[in-house]
Amino acid sequence: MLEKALQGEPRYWGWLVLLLVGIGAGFGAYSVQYQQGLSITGMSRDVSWGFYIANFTFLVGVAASAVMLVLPYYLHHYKTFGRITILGEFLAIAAVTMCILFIIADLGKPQRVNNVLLHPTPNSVLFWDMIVLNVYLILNLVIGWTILGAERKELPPPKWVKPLIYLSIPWAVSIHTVTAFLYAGLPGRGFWLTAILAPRFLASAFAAGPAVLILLAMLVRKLTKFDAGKEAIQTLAKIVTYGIILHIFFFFLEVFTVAYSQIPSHLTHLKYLYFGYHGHGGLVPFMWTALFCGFTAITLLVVPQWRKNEGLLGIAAVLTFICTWIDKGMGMISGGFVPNPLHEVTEYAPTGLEMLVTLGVYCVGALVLTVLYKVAITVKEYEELGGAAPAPH
Amino acid sequence: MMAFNRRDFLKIAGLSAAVGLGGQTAWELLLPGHLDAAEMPAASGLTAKRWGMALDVKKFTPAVRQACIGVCNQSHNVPKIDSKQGLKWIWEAGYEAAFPDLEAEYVEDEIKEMPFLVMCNHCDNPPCVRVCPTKATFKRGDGIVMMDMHRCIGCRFCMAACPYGSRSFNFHDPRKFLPDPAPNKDYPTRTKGVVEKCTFCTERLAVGKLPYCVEASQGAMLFGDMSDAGSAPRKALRTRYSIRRNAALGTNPQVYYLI
Amino acid sequence: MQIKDRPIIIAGILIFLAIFTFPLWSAMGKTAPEPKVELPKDVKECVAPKDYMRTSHMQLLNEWRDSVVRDGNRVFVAFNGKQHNMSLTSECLRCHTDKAKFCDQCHNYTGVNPFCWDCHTYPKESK
Amino acid sequence: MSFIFSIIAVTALVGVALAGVALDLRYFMAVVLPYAALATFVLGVAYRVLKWSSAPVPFRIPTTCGQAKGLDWVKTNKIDNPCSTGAVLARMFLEIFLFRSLFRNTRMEYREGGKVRYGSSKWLWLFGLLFHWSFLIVVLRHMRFFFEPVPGLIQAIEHADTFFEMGLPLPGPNGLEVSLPLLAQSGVILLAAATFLFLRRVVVPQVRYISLASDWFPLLLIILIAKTGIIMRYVLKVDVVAVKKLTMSLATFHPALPAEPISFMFYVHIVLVCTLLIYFPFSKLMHLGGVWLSPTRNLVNNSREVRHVNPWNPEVHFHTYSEYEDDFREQMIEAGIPVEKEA
Amino acid sequence: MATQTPKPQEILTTLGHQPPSENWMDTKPEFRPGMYCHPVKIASLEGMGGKYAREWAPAEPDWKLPADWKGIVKEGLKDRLNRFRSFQVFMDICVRCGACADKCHFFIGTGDPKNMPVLRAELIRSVYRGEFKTAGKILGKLAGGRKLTEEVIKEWFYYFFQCTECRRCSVFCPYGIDTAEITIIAREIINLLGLQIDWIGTPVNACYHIGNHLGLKPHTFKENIEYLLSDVEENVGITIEPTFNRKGAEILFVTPSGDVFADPGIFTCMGYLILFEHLGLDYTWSTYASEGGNFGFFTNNETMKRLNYKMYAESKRLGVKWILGGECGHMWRVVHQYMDTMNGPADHLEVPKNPLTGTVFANARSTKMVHVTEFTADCIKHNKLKLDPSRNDHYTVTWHDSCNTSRGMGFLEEPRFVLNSVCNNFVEMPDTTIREQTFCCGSGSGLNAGENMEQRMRGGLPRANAVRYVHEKHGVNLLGNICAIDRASLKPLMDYWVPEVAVAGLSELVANALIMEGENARSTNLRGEEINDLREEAGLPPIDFPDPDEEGGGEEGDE
Repeated sequence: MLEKALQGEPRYWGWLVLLLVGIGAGFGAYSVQYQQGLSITGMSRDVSWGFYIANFTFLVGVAASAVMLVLPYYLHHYKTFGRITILGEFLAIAAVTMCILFIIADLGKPQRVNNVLLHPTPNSVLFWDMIVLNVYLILNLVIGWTILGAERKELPPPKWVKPLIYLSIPWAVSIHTVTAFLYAGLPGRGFWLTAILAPRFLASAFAAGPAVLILLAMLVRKLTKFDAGKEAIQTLAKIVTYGIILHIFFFFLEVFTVAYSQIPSHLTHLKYLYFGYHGHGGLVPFMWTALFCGFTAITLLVVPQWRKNEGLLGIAAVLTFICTWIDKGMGMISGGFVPNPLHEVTEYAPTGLEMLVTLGVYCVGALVLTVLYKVAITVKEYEELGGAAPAPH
Repeated sequence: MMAFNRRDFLKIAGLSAAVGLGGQTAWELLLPGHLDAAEMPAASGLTAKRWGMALDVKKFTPAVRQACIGVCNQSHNVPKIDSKQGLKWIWEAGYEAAFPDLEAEYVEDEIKEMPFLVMCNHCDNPPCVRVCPTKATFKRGDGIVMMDMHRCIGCRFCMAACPYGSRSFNFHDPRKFLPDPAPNKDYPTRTKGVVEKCTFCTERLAVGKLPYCVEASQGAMLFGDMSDAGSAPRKALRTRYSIRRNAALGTNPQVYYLI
Repeated sequence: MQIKDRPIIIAGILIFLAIFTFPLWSAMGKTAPEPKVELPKDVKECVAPKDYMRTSHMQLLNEWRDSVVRDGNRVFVAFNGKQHNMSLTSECLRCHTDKAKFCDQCHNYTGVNPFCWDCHTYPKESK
Repeated sequence: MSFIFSIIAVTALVGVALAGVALDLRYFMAVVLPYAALATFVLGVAYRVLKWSSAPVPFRIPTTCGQAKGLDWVKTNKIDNPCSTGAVLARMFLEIFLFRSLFRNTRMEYREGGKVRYGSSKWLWLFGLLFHWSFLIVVLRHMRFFFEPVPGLIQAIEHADTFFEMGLPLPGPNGLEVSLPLLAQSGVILLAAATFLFLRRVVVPQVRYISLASDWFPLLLIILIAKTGIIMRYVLKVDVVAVKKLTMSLATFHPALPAEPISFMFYVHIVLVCTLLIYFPFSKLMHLGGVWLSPTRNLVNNSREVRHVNPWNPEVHFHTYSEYEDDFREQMIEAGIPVEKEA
Repeated sequence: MATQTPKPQEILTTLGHQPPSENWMDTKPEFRPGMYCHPVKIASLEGMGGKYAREWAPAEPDWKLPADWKGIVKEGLKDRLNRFRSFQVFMDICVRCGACADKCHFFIGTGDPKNMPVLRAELIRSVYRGEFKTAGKILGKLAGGRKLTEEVIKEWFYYFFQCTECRRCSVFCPYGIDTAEITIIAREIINLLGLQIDWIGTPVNACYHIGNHLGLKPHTFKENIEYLLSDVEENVGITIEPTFNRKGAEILFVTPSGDVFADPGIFTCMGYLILFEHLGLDYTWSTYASEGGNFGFFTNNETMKRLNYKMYAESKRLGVKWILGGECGHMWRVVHQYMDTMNGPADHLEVPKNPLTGTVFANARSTKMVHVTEFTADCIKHNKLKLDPSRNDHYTVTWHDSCNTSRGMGFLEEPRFVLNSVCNNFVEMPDTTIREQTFCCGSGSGLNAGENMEQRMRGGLPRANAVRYVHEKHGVNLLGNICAIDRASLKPLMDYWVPEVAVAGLSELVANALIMEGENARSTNLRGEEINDLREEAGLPPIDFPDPDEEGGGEEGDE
């Protein structure tokens, strides 16, 4: 089926070339990093994880969100999602691919990455994260590809995928839970040391992922003959509504616990993020922007007339994306490291090269997504429309 | 001992006899089997059940502190990088930074003003070891939390886990910041991309010597087996009040500060 | 019968021949210099028999590396009962004093690039 | 039967090599045989291709796998239906280096109710590609044994191929230690891909049915070559310097066995490699040369535009119009069809 | 004979693709009625100067081979190895990867492992090894070699007349090994022994002596066309008077003779006539070169050349400027890949130029022969045709790419462009069954005889299966194509597997949609079927056509 990705209009090829340019730039920046070490990043002794891990964390959420399509469709036989489940699964593949690339980009010694397998260490959450992410990638690849292949042949999918699909549902939850455990189990990092971190991650994931899917579905409808359908998009919108509300709600649970208890090692991080701490407040405007976007999105989404207006829905989806991306992509990691356990403040901002590497990884993800969507949509288009070229008139 | 033993030799000898190989050929094949070698710790090495340290804070003068830091950096080829990407094995920290959980508005002036020498606490329950995905950092039988630089993949999970900021990452190639040749040619430098930290000078203990800093501290640092009630640190701790850094986290640090 | 593409095919065959015999004719007439390994003058025996060291020294060093760092072993009791300090820089280089005249000779000859020296230091090289 | 025969044949080869070591035929195995093998290989391949080239291509018969060049406004598939020499080169490149045709592969499924379905099936393409490319890289890496100093390109390939560190000594078979700090990925991929191709032949009934000894034998031979190579690199170490002294003596035509002993495994390896080289020109492995000469792939599809000449265009009898008119003149006139000669 | 053909369900339930346990060299073909063609008639073989003409029957044990048959075959093989590089290379380089195995329609339809292209080639390759190669001579079966025996010849006859030279396997082969090429040569070799099938031998003889495969003599040929024209007059209201053997015409038109003879080809032929009339083309038919097809292609390349000769010869005699060719598959493979080489250069002709649009067909610069579909496409592109595609609204059309024009030419977009211009409902079959991956009708390369009906229905199974898929999914009821053999063979194939689907040539659909000056109400199509009946069947509302008895026809019916 991959050959479908090799046929396309100039617009399609142009987009691929653009992505390849981005990938090239990212690769170039990474070569510099490979030569110079992570010194080219904005990371430091005190903020030892930065943009790469932040984006990794965000994308794990996007990947996990595929379950929001898989679960209603396969567990509750919600037929409306039948047409777009594959879009969710393929988005997950692209997202996990980016996750893995971000981890590799973040390693000081990528050439030793085999060591994680050669010296398996069950007491390390990172070891489990490696396992859940790779298995999730394989699960989605196998399930998505097999079901699409069966659809293309108009045959029922083979029986063995059923158990894999059921497995993929808790597995999606597991990837984000285990990723939250990377942070939530560390002594001395008060910002992360909270049981609600995993639920928070999941809530923001179920807001961000479906929001991305809504935007992708709208884009696909615009660019191709494949229409996800109004109902499917509206159901996604409802999921986003609940997701973003829960995201904000969980955030306030955290705020209450920290602010009411007034324990400094927990409180100072929030202070730093939202008001600045010891004169450092680089993230303050972003964090308020995120909150503003979150509230605006909620407003747009809870009012049914507004939600049903696809223009406003699109805006709400974008706002949701911005809100959750700032939350995880900027606040979550830096917020945990600043201030450090010694209550010293070292601020973090990504460097240009770091952002270029990040761009490259996003371009790889977009390339994977484009190729997979191209395949899926070509198959769907044929299935629904017969695939004949349009009349020349 | 995994590589060299006689049983393997015999197994291979039998195998090669079976395929009709003799003489020279068998010799070539079986060379590893002929290495009837053994590995062991040096007899002169210092041993303990759990190494630990007590710092008599008031004995430190600025010169002593600098001597301790200096000898450590020099002997371990720790490069001096003046940026937030620098490396620290042992360094000075103020009271509030060293003991943030013991925050008190009013404490003894001398304590409040004094810089403390801080380093890896060689915790009995080290979070850094718990999180390492490759066992590159591990706890030895004698309690020392050790780094295997050959195995570290540079994920920096340990840095996030350490509540003391004791770990440093080689953002740069350290040799760029060291004289050539390195100050101590008998001690390796590191490469860019691995994490490092204080090792309680395992290389010194192995040959019967105390850690460099202890030697340079002119008695201000007491080093010994914490499981031995007669050891120097234990004796001091019995008679003196001591504090530990962030002990509430349950890491059970093995570096005590005598107040 | 005139076959039009024959010259192209013959050219192709010649290219094929040229590529596959390249090692032969590029070295034609020359004799390749063999590595000149400078052996210690006063010491006759290494930590393991010579033939073993020739084939498997990297394995021994790997073993040493893990044994020292992870198990705290420092002493190697060799096949001949002699004890050695398990250290590349302070033991191996004690006899093989010049990396360039010992290690590099064969490593360069066989195109091997071990990364020992990324961290471990060595006395001044003779260039 | 052909399968068992092939297993016996490769096993016998190993036996021969071991016997050679035992009987001290090292000079023969490490000097005479390699020269003979290389000569057989290069001359054999050249001869076979030359022989093919002596047969003409009477007609221009490319398999067209896409839209031909036609009306200006019709989009041409220049590569799958090449309209110029450049396009043919592109097609050949994709075919030879990326296995374009195998990329199209599908798998037929026959389901109840007479449903015939075609699914995507790229495994053969993927593993075929991995097999050939890793084989090429392995061969290029071995060039370090034939040049002194080792050329930068070869070193660069080696460097890239051993990017990943192996990181630890693994306990190997028989308690032998398996270790080398640097893992050469191409060797492992080669073995894995060859094993896949082998298992595919065993497992897929249709492929098993068509397999001959000449299919099993080279595959087993290559698997064994890869295995002996991997064993020498990671398990039973070989004195690489001695090996290079030997290979350089061959390359410089001053053949001599080195003074240092070389493990028997090396002799097994080299006997197997030489067998492969000798076997090559007489076997299906000649697809290496044939793929360049396949007339369905290497011709431009422009026979309506440019006349293709058949050097043996046969002289034949034609039934001419005048003969035809002679046969039917009356009826033609009657039917009002113009004729050349009125009755 | 058709009575012997098993029911579709019988074929479907017994079909399997697992190879037997015994070695393929130990199995023999079973000459079961319905699965092979009759031997050539003595007169037909001798008419072309063929040797060893005799009475024989494939099912009989004794095939009465000539005394030195072994020498003839070996010599024939050797000769062709020297003359065809393709043959030599294809004999040597197959690695038996099996990529081709399930690509052959005969393998899919019969499950017979020797219908896997790789094994079909091995049938001859094994003899090549066993008789010409040292290893094969010594090791025999172990080296994949075997000796030439009568059984081998029978096997060749059975399997090389169970290959339609469709080249589908070649598309998937990593070395482009083309079983069609191997079959062509194998057939040449078995022909040397007088072994030929009648469905090929007799048309060849007729074509050579009379002018076309069907043996239509000049006056009959003309009468046939005139008969079609009377139908056109009735259904379209247009009178057409074409010319025959006219000197000085600008264009010579050549089409397969099937088009003037049998349903549904005749409707395609009407289509040409209407189209040319509408355009006012200065063209002529020829009764001498009255055959576009070339069954010589299915015998040997010398015969192919002898039959093909007439096109250029006649164009020269009549002094035309260029040749226009009708819709046909193998005719176009011969025209495209062989004609110029065999009988060219055609210097007496000019580079074809569409007199209406001025388009110069540069792609036919040397052959000087243009496909009617590219010609039509050019006319449509330049708005020279007034078309009403809604006239074909009762059809949901799918497109069958003919093997020869697809894989031996690359003629894929032109017919689709035309089709999209003349009908509104066009649905593609699955992409693994169209374009370069198209499936054969199962009856190509001279195998569309009557006695081998089971073989044909089995071979056509994959094509029919794809049609059934779009029929069931999208309600397809018409299978379009540009091949005379397709028109002749897809009809029984559809009747057998998907009876709801009719078959039509492209030009028929063009003529149906063509708005002509002076035409009638067009309430019937070229087949004389009432449009409103067809629309009712397709679930469409009827059109209010003016009463045909009243005057003032020729206006278009509006909804």
